[in-house]
Amino acid sequence: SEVHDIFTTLRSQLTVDQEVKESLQRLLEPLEESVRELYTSLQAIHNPGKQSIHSICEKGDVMLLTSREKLGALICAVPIGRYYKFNFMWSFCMQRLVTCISLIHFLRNGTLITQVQVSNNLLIESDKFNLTLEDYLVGVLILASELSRLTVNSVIQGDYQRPYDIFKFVSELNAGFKLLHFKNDHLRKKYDSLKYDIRRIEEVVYDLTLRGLIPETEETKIEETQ
Amino acid sequence: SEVHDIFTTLRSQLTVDQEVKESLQRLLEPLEESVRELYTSLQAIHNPGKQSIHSICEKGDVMLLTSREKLGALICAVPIGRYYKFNFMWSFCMQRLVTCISLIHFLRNGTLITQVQVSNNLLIESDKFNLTLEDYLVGVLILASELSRLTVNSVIQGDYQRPYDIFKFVSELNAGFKLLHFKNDHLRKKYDSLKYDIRRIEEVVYDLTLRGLIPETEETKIEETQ
Amino acid sequence: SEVHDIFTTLRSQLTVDQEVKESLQRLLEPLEESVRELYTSLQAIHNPGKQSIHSICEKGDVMLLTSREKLGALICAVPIGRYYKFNFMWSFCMQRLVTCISLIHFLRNGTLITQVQVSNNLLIESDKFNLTLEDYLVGVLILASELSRLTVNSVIQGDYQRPYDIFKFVSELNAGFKLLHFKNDHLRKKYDSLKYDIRRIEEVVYDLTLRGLIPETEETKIEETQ
Amino acid sequence: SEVHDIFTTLRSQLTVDQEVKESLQRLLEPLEESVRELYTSLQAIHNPGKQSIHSICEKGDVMLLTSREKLGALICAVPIGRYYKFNFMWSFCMQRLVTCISLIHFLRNGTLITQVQVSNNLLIESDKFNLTLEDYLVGVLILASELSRLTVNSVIQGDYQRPYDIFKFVSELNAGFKLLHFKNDHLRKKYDSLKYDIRRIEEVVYDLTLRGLIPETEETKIEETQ
Amino acid sequence: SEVHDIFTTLRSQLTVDQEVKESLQRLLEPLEESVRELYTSLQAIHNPGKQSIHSICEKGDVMLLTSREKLGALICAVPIGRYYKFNFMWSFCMQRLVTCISLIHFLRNGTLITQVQVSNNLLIESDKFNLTLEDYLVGVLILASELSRLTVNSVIQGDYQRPYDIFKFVSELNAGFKLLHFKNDHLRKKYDSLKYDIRRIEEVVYDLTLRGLIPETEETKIEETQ
Amino acid sequence: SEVHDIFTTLRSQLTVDQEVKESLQRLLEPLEESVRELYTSLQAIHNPGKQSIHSICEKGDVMLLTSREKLGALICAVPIGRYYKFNFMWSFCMQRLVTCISLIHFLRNGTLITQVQVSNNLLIESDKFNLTLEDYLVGVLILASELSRLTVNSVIQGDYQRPYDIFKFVSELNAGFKLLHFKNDHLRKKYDSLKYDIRRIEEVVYDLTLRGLIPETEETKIEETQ
Amino acid sequence: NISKSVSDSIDMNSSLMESFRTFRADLDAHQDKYERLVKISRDITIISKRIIFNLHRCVGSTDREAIFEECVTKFSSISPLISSIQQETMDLDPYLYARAYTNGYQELVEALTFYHFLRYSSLVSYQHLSPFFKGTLLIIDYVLGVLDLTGEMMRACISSITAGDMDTPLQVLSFLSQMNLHLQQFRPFSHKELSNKLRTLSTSMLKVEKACYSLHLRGCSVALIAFEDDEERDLTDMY
Amino acid sequence: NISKSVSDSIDMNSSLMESFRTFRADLDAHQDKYERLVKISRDITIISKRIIFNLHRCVGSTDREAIFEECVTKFSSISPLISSIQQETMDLDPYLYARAYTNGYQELVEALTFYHFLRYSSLVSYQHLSPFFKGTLLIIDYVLGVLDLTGEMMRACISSITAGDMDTPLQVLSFLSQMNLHLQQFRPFSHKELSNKLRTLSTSMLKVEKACYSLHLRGCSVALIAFEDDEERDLTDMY
Ligand SMILES: [Mn+2]
Ligand SMILES: [Mn+2]
Repeated sequence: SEVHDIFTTLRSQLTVDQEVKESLQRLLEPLEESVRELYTSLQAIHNPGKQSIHSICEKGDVMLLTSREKLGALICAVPIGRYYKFNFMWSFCMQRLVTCISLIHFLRNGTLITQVQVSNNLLIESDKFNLTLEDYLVGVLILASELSRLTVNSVIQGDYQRPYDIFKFVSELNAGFKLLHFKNDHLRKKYDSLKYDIRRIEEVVYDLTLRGLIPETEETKIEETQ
Repeated sequence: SEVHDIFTTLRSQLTVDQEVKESLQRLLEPLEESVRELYTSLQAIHNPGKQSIHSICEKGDVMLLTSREKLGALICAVPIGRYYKFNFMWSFCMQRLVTCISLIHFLRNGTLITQVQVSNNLLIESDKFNLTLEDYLVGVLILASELSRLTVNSVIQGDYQRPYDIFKFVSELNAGFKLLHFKNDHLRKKYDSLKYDIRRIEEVVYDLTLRGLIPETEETKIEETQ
Repeated sequence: SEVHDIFTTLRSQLTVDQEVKESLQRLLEPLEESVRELYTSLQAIHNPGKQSIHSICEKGDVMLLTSREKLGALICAVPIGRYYKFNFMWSFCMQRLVTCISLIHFLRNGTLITQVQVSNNLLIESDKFNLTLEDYLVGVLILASELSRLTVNSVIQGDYQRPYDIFKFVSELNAGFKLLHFKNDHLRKKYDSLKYDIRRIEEVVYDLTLRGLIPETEETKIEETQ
Repeated sequence: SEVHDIFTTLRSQLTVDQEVKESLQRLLEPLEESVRELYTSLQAIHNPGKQSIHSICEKGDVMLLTSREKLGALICAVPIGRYYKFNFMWSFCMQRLVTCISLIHFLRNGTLITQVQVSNNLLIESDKFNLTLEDYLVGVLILASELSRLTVNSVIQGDYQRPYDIFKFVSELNAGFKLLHFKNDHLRKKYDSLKYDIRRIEEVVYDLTLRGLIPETEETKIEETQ
Repeated sequence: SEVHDIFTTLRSQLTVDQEVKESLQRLLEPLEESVRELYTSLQAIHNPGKQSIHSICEKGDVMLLTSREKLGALICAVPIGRYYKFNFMWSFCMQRLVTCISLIHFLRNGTLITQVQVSNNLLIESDKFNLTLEDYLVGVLILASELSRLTVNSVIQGDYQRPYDIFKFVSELNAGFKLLHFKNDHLRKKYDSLKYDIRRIEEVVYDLTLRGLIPETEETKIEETQ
Repeated sequence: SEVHDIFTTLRSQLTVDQEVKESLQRLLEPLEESVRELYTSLQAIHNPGKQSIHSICEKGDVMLLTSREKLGALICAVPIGRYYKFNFMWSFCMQRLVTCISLIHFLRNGTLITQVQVSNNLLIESDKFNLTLEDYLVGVLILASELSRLTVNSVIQGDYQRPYDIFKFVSELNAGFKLLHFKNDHLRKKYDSLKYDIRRIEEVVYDLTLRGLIPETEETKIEETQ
Repeated sequence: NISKSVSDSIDMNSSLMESFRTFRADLDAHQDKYERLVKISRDITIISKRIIFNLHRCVGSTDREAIFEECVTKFSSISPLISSIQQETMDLDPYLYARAYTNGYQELVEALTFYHFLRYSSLVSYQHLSPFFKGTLLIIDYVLGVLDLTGEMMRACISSITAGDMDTPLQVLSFLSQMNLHLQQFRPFSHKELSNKLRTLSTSMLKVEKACYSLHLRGCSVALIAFEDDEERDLTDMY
Repeated sequence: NISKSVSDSIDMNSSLMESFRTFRADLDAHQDKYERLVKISRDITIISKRIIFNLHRCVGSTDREAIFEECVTKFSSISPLISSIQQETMDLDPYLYARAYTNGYQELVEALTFYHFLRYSSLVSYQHLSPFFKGTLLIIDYVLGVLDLTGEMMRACISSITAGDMDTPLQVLSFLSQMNLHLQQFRPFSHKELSNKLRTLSTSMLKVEKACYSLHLRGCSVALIAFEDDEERDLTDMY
């Protein structure tokens, strides 16, 4: 019947859609695996033992090679013009990548890596695949959370300079985020956590200041931040 | 500072995004209003009073003019290549439109309107805006629900032919849907309701058959359906 | 460290477990597909058109060949002694199979197929894989539901004998289920639906009796049931 | 009738199943009672008053005798080959036992007890009954939670060494868990709590370090952990 | 300590409560079993086969002996003055008993058994245990539901008198219930369903009247039933 | 028809309400924007850099001009006598305004601004619009929270006087709040957090006292602040 | 001890403490008034519910007037309660305490409109009800009460068929379908209670349709009887 | 019309109708009593809540006795309410209406035990409270009230630190940990409200532990000062 014909056509359409989704899923899994390993290896900064922060970053660079490759395979498979139909699938993964890359960047340079730099680092061609603004921002907020924890662990390891550096950096981040105006959404909720992170960092800096554990050249440095 | 510059750039990006979304929202509201009115006016089929089904459909045609116009304005505002970023916003609206258009079509022709015909009816240019397969299917499932209710109301109005027509049509729809294979998602849940709709229609046809309220040429017609 | 060694061991254990589960999942999918097709094709009894019930059953037999084969592959992969660790995965599938097989059996013989007969039909070797009692019973309850719907559709198709046969059969089923005593669980909930199914069948038989639409030899037949 | 006979057979089968389950339930209750008492008595570590940790552990040993005996009775009653049909019943109980046994072990030796050691401690013969990997891991995660609370309470009691020991131990645990890769399930959710536990422990160690409340030989000890 | 004493006392009191509850639960189970059997055996009225309604009632009487005995044991165990602490446990059971006893009574006498008569029948001593008004009323509403089904089955069995008797009886019941004011509770919900039961009965009576299947001495008989 | 007239009237009335609400919403958004900017600019007290507290307050005054103007527009649009129908919409906004105004007031005068003073500051005409007591109190509680954070940051900036002033001020606030009886609502929850805020402040003061970092003329200064 | 000395130095008679004492008085007065209104509302609810049950006795009854008179008496017993609410809320923003007595008012609207529907076969408007409430009735409470009314209409429809009343069902169907069409257009107003009750209205609507359907089919059995042609009789007197 | 004739033939004075009239009276009386009890319970709740807020003023106050006396007066104002409950439920199974006033009673137990704890530093037992309730207090309401008390103890603990009271926190810690150990053993009793409150107790416990932890560390800062050795001073007078 006529109805039968209509549905036969629809069936083939539906099958194509589902196959695209499944193939993307299959390509996503190794990417997730590699990002998880990268993230885990960077966690060593909180309890570095005999490793230096420097060597942890270098190890991260090596692991990024794999992630970049797996991401490349995924990007190839995304159908043109339908990026936003599927991007919820790898959103979590992209956020984590932003966190890892911006963490390494901060530990080396003490600055914030830009959205474009992250895209370049990941070799993302922007016409069919892109790092969304939301994922970049969420990734940066998770970075702030990691750094908040790092202040505590730095003090445990006897490093009194890093908390001040982080204080300066996250204060700037906080000021930056205040320029943005989020509607009530996922991002806003994440952003609320920044307030707690910054208070925690302030408390650590307070403890150090009160005890005079200010690194020698600190006076000048604080001056500059402001 | 450097961070400040990065965020100033991000702010303008974010603002653009939010403005697009808000302008779409503003264009969506009159569309929703017109679709709600269209839908409500078609509801009169269940209790037509002195109106004929024919005149209800004609009234529907007139109201569709407005919906088509409002939809046109919305389509113009959707940024190219980002259709899937926003389509969740008007998904509900498109489903309702499919239901209304396919209901009018069925009442006039007794057949199922195709996805392409609905698109044409709505003057949708497929390169930047399209009627998704999911929305088309959900709209058709809601049509089946409306028709199921209509069998009962037809009998109240003394029309014994329409239930048989609906029985034939929804049986074919049911067979059609069985050709598709849904993963566990929103569509599958909607599809489950079709089972109840069809049982309800069967009961009405049963009641009519039992009481010999078969329309004259029915014997032949049922024959043909199968 | 010591803890590290412990977790390395645990990791390999966990990996093995997850691989077993994934391989079972991969084998389950084609089984589910084939059972869905079998079930859909049997649905034709409600609206057979020019097909005879006889030919629908024969078509079912053919499709069962595939299901049996897919199930065989799954059975091979279940690790010995851990059947109950995974059986929740294919429970739904087994119930559907019971419904299909017992439906074909009823349509041909008018009797209930036993749990053992279903197992044999499916070539299940009982030492490592079995058809659980719960799945058999749930499958039979779904059969009653299908038959309840079939009474209505039989009358539509002008067959007044089948409703009486089903009435007799489901009454016996109901008496049988009353011998069992379910604790408050999934099965009990399904069993509650039997009450509605039987009432529906009674209503149809009432309608036929009231109108004297009793098949000729019915008097005797009803006598026998009791 | 034939159907009657089938159900009579099923009834006896069902009755056997239910009796097994009920007898297991009856044997489980005293086990649960004894585990609850054991767990409560170990809770005294958080506010030991005049008791020493040593004596709390010894009291735990005595109470374990009862648990072991009750568990033995349960194990005897589990039907061979159907362990996984029932193990959801005592899963919670086994997790608690793992927590208690591993807590005593840690307080005495400062190390992690292995899954095999716990099984041996509980006299579990692995052919028909076993401590599942999931239960062992959940039990260990609850241990981490208890230890996290213990760091705070140790400080209240003026014991500044224990927090460092716990810090070292839970850091290793955390590294261990990172070797595992959980799918989205119950375990993953529990595992998320470990992040909070470890942050809490870090904060305590931070407070102590900052105030110079480092136990004498601590410098060396921290060195070794890493 | 004082706190210790207070809580030890409390715990022993609550434990006593718990034990009372458990012992009541143990006594309740055989009662439930016997009531279920009684109820199931009375279900035979819907499909009596060669049994007479008379003999079904007599069989019911015999089964009631067991229920009465089991209830007696339960009553003995209920602590004086705390009936309402536990009565939610046997509420369902009492409702079913009311249904069974009032069904037998109606089948024999065509009248409604009173709350006091049910209590006497069950040998309930009102000082420590009683049949609550709610349970009596719910039981009677379930009776109406059973009778509604019985009208349909009476016609199937060729008994055209019983539907009239039931209609007369349930109409009077309905008039009684209309006098009551309910809260939005379980009772109200059950009462709402009475409307549907009576409508079904009335439809059957209407069908019979329409077909002239009124028993000859109808006017007189209705008179007699009252 | 009558029903038609009734509902047409109702609908137009409700539509008017809806339109009022929407127009209020439109006027609220710029107010919220300006309050957010005001609040953000005052946040600079925590990390003032080269700005003086004095200049931050002055900047706040300027920004308040905008808020006052936006609020004025909103007030004009609120229908007389229906303030409490809509006030949930700007409740959050009013609380923030109270916090900002009372913060500036405290920083300048060291005292609590009264509810009437805030109303005057905001040019609220009390007949159709008012600052509710709840919003005033919540705003003041958020002030306490800000001040708690400010004590920590004051120390970081080497200002040891402010913590004492804040402690004195919040202690008095706390004594005031202790006089009130709350329901279990939002206000109560906020009030509970006051305990933690004041404890943190007290800890800072304690830390300073312990280290002899009491500003010389402390006794006198506290006197003066009041 | 600095904490001690600070807390001791607090002047319990400062203007700050004075204003907090005023706050306490205000908060307490507000809470007390709210409690009093809740109690009145509960009283109104219980009387209204009983009136509704009484009104259902009208269906199929020969003595409707007596029941109506009884209801009128009960309605007048509610009047003083409304006066109390009016006095408590006089000169206040009507929305300030509306939440305290919305339940009672909705139930009362339901009772009043149900009474009116059964007695005069029409829907009483907000304007007509308002005086009974001495001007304290909010439109939203009227709408919510009318939505509850549809549930009672549905119940009355089902009962009336049994009671041999063939007009009420179709009257209810016509009323409900009009109300449904109008009320469903209220949907865009985001109001949780309203949305819930609109969903219930849809269900009631379907129940009434089903009832009218079988009522219609029963009439059509005439055709069937003719078709069966073994039981021909004059059925005109059956109606 | 058979329906009509059957419904007309119903004897409204039959014994069946008579017994339903009795049922109506019984159901109405039950409902009315329940409503009266709910109202009394709400009154008790509001007074008790206010007493609890007053009691928190004791923390760090120099005039505890005055506050206690005020509370005693308020408690005696509750006494007549309890008498009303006692009269309403006299000679009845105490569990029949318990649900109507459980909220009020729990709040009152919370207020009474909190008063007792602050004044006499001890927990008042069920046996000691019972007379105040004229024998109408159920054990479960006592337990639930005491569980609420732990929340107030936690609040008092946090405040007392700020107020420079160094003893109360440790006293609360000791009380709470004893109560926690005992109460957590109640878990197996399946009682939803009880389980919820036990979960809250765990949270309160952790908060008190955290508070005592920082109180302890502040004492230990002495060590830090020594360690820093540039600020050696006699700190004994700081306590
Ligand atoms: Mn109602
Ligand atoms: Mn409380």
